[in-house]
Amino acid sequence: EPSIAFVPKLVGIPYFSAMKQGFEQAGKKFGAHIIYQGPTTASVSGQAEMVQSLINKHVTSVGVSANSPTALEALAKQAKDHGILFYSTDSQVDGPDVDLRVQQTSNKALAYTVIDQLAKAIGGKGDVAFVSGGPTATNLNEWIALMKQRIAAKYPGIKVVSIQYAGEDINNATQVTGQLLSAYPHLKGVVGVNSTAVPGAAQAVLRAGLSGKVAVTGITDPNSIRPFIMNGTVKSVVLWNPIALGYLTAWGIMQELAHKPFATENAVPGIKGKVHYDAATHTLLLGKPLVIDKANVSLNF
Amino acid sequence: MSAAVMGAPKVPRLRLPQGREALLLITLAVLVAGIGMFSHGAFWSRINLDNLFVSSAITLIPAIGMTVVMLTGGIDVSTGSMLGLTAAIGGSCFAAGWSLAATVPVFLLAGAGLGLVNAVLIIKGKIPPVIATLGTLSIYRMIVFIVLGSNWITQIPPVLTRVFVVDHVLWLPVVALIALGLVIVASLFLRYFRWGRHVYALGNNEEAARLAGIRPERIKLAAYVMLGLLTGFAALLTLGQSPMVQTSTGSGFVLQVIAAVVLGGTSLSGGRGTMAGTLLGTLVVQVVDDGIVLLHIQPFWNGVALGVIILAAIGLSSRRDAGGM
Amino acid sequence: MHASGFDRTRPLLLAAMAVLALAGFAVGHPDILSGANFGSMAVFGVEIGMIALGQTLVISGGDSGIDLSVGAIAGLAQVVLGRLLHADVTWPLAVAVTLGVGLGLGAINALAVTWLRIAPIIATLATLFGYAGLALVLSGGTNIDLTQQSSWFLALGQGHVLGLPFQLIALYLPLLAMFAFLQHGTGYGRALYLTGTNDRAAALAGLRVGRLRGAAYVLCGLTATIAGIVGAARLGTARPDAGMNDNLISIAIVVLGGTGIFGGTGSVVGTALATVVIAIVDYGLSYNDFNPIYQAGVIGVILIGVILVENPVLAWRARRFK
Amino acid sequence: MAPVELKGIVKRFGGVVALDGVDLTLVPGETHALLGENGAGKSTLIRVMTGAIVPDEGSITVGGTPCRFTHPAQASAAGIAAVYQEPMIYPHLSVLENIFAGAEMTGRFGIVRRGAMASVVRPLLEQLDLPASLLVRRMSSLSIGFQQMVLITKALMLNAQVIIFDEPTSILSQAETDRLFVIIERLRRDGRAIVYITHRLDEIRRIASRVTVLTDGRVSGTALTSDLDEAKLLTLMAGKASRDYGKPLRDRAAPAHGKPALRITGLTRAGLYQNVDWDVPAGQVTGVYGLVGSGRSEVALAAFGALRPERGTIALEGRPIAPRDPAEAMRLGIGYLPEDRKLQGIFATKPLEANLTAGTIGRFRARGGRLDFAGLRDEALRLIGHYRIKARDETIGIGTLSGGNQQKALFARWAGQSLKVLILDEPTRGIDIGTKAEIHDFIRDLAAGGLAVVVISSDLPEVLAVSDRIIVMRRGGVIGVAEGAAMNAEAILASAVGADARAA
Ligand SMILES: Nc1ncnc2c1ncn2[C@@H]1O[C@H](COP(=O)(O)OP(=O)(O)OP(=O)(O)O)[C@@H](O)[C@H]1O
Ligand SMILES: Nc1ncnc2c1ncn2[C@@H]1O[C@H](COP(=O)(O)OP(=O)(O)OP(=O)(O)O)[C@@H](O)[C@H]1O
Ligand SMILES: [Mg+2]
Ligand SMILES: [Mg+2]
Repeated sequence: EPSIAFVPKLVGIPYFSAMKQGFEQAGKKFGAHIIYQGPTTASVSGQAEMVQSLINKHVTSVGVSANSPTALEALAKQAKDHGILFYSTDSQVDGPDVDLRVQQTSNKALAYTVIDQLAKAIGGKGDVAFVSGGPTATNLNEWIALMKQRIAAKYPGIKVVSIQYAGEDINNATQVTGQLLSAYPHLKGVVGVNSTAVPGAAQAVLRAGLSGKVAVTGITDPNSIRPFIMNGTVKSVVLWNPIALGYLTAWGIMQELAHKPFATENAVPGIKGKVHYDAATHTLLLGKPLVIDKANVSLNF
Repeated sequence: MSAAVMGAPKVPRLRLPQGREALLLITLAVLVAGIGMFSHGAFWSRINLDNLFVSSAITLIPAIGMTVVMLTGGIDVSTGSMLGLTAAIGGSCFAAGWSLAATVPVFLLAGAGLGLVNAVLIIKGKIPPVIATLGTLSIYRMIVFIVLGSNWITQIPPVLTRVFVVDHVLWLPVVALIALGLVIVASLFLRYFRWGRHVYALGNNEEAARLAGIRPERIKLAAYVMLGLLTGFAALLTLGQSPMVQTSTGSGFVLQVIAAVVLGGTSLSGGRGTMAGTLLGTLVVQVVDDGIVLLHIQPFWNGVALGVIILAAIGLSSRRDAGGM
Repeated sequence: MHASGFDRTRPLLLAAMAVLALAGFAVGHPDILSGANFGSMAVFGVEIGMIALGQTLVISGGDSGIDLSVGAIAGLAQVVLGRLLHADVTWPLAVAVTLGVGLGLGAINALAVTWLRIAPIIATLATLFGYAGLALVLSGGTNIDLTQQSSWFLALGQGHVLGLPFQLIALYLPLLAMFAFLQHGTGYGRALYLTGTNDRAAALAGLRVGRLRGAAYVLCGLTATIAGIVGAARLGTARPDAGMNDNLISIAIVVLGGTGIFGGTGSVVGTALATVVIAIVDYGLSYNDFNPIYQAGVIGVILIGVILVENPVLAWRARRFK
Repeated sequence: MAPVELKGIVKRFGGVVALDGVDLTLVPGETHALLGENGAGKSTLIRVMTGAIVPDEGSITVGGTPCRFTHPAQASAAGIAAVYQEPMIYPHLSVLENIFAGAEMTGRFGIVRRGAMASVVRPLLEQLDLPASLLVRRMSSLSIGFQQMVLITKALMLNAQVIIFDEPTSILSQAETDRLFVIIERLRRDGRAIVYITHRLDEIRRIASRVTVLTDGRVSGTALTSDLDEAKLLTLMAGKASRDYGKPLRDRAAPAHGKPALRITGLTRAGLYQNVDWDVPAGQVTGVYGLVGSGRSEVALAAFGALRPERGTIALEGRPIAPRDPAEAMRLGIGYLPEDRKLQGIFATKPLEANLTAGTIGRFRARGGRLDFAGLRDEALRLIGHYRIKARDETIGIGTLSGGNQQKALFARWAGQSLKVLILDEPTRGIDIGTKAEIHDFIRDLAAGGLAVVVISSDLPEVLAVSDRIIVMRRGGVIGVAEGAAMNAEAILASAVGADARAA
């Protein structure tokens, strides 16, 4: 039985636990042993240490949701030299030594969807602010860039007045959003770029009694945002299905291990629709972003 | 080396008001005036003041306990993990559907219990406070992970937010009023009550205090347990501020608390410091943090500004004042 | 006790603990005793180990000495290095300039503590904010890719000498030797210990208390910078938040190594052994598939356990030999 | 009040037997002097009586009932109070709080009654001739002499039946000592039992009715003071040949005025000292006498670069200097032995060797920047031998030595260096009588070797014994300089205290 090791950005957060669930479902179905190990904070070094120990243990396959796109390139090469399959999923590793990448949805689609939701909520114009996680998180920064791009291209009435960083901490997000609300009295909307920023921002808006006056949206999971969707502070947020992402990753690895080449469009047992594969970058693409609102907020992840 | 080291009275070099409190008060006034002016009134908005008071209160409440602990010559660096763990324990009760009335004591007892663990390790185990609490810092955090698994708790009753944070009494959010009340009580206690004076005596010279019939163990025990209790209370308030328990809840918190206390003039070696100083220290840190967003400074400069302000504000006074050691 | 503060009890205890831990892990996974695994433990222990060397000096200098800015210095050093390399500065020059910057950052801490007389915990908390902020400003908040740099440079963190990691053989061990010599073999070391024990007495005995302590902060800045450079080379990436977790861990290692926080005691030898214990436990736990959340917890247990074991040992020794 | 009896008290510290079966009886209405060489076990005995340490063997009975003190509170409850040899102070608290720490007067709800405490202590201060304004001062802002007075006040405050003084006057000058004696005498007549430790033999005859001598942890004799003369005492104590203590050691009728080594003119620092002129010639011993708080230490600290003066000049061998720190002063050739042994002198947890060589580390450099450990050890052994420091070996922690031996070590640290000017602040504080004479010889030898020596002392006989000239200070100013025939006790004391104070 092959062993598939997954090193998330950090453990102890629901998002990666959901991915782990997907991995385990696929593991059971396709016959693989899943190892889930990760640092307790989103630390590059911690991640590298775990990948290294897994390589030394000669697992069949090891992969990450990377805290930095370049920092694990050397380890990817080392894995390859040891005949271990190296993959990245959710947040990618650069370089030629990554055997498989699995992407939840295209970054562009995700960022554009968020901005479209925002525009809908604020009527297409007004001042908005972004609250992000750590300032160095690669994928968050990329999403922010793409969101700005969408605003510039499609919503000239929207102005981004500030970008703040609150780390992976809901309390900080609440505090920073509170400060934004007083610093920019004409603020129309707040976009939370990571899973703690959205509920944090929503709480600040609710507390300031601005529910309905300042729109909150962003990228987060249904469990975290459910109370705020239920009480109407937040209309919709955007995500993908992390369980499916984990599942797809494990499936992809099993295909690689069995030396079965991917087609451009793949049927994956257990996933609805076709999964796209880009041969140039070795990337499997899960699908379109998922808009979560009152209708489907009961999803559990 | 300064005059005081040699056993002579201090002679100020600059004609500035004496004492850390006065200096902090001036710093605070300058900051508030500056930010108030350049933020086009945003500083004085209801939302901002509420925000400021709520976050100050949540730091201040454990800082009261930390001040007492540091006055005894100890320190507790596990406060952040303790806050996380009490939030996880109390949050689990909420998640299990317990009522508010049943859960509030859980927060307080859990906090006091964890403080007691620290106290026992330090007093009975004779482990130096930093080491003991560095140890429990990681152990408590581990237990947070075990309690939460990897699910964040979101079933926090909204009434917490309403009661502590949204509702106002006398222009102040309730939590700010509570914090202020606690500071006053603690301050009176330290200044006028026998036990309070024993805290200072102990921190000044433990051996002498022991010889004078003061029982250092009891005072230390009380101090750590009280810090735990207040941290438990702060955990409850944190959930009022933002209704979610994460595995990382409270990380980074302890530095903020210690910074406020030390900034307020409490000596790390014990025996010197006041509650008023702690109150002002807390406010200075929070106002600086607030001002950076209000003045539309690019957030990357946030840390730089905070660092420079602390160095400037404290350096100005410490240069003549810290020599007393 | 040695005149320069060396006490054998803690190092012996730590050495025993390292062997025990290793033996324990080997029961679960005998192949943990392979060269590759030792190499990996070394690679991950070395950077924090270097920082802990500098931290040992700072703490042993007394007056509640502590350097909370070490992690921020490591991060800022990486960013400075990254920017220089991207500006096509040759790597040896870039490394040299970065080391210079690191010394400067340490010197700022030294001035804040000894000249401005700010309590070290506050002074270095302030510089922690400041340095971390500067690292973000300089990097624009992003990681800097160094994977395409000279392989000679990358070898600083990825190379091998005699089959062992370059940074262990060529950097850490020489640094450890230097610091051990500095601390236990030179006048500086002894003067710093005396200062840590009683700074008034030291000043009145003609020791330059401020300079002695200041030098410790400068050296600490230097070790943090070297650790930052090695880290950047190891991962081929310069990250402004590289040292985020290093502050508390380095302090934990130092106190575990037997350095008292009131100054005047302890040894970098103890610190080095504590680093070994932590590296083994950290790596061994994940190698044995323990949930990573136990890693930190176990270190906490060790921290407390060592002293609980040591206290009776010391009491017994005092009874026997005094 | 019932008598206190100690029987067969044994206390060991590891290998050292500090007390080896001591019997002692304290009777109400008697002042009992405890004598003995440095390290004889006096302080240890005191700490046994106050419950600060628990003896290994032996019993204590108070009025016939056996007591086992395991905590100081118990001894305190049994009516035993002490002024310890090493001052036990709370540096950041006020004098009032220092006096009442642990025994605060409280009203309802445990509220501390500062006013009541102040009014209780004020009469006591008056008796000791201390200003009431002292009560609000921070303890750490007082000189060690004042601190000692505060601690004495504290012991009196407790109203104990047994009051123990462990070398209370080692840093007090004549006038303070006199006032203390008046009070002790009154307490004795009041029916208290007093234990008094000192190395000043003249004091014994003034106040003690009974003397017990300790030698190496054993009672070597007990007698009524009236039955003893000085020679007998000395023999009892150590078997040392008695010396003419208190008289000039050699004929110094007309000291040749050496060329001035240190000259201080018009030195002023508001509140501490004003317009101070010191003229310290090479090859001589210049004594500085004054009451506690007369500003002697502060002037010395200024010359040593540790405390910046506001005005005035300091000149070394004719060249003006302004040392910024002690290190610079030492490079220029000025040394200073501080008065506060515990806070300013010793590195308590460090070995004797490191303590002895702390000021000269720089001289012991071997190849490659390495410390010359063998050299350090040899130097330490030389100093230990030369200055007869009683210690197991040079590696022992200095903190475990007796007070007197710590002081000798500090003296040795400075005497062993080559300097131009050496200022000794209370150099024989706590040193036993036999050794004191030795130290005086050492001081004379240093001067004979060409060094300019300043001896600041509150011990008038000492100043008279070692000095070629004496500078008298009062309230931060120089009152006069006595030389030759003018160097007599009465005249110096009169000017130190001030004629008006004498008259009162
Ligand atoms: N805590 C301790 N640890 C080890 N040895 C000790 C300790 N306290 C005292 N001693 C030893 O006990 C002996 C008696 O010391 P003690 O302080 O009682 O002497 P003393 O008679 O008061 O001398 P002095 O006149 O110098 O004050 C000395 O040899 C001293 O070194
Ligand atoms: N009347 C007084 N009341 C209170 N404090 C006083 C008084 N006179 C002097 N002092 C304090 O005493 C200290 C001066 O003592 P200093 O050390 O200079 O005296 P000294 O002559 O060396 O005596 P000592 O033997 O105490 O060292 C200063 O701190 C001064 O403020
Ligand atoms: Mg003694
Ligand atoms: Mg003096």
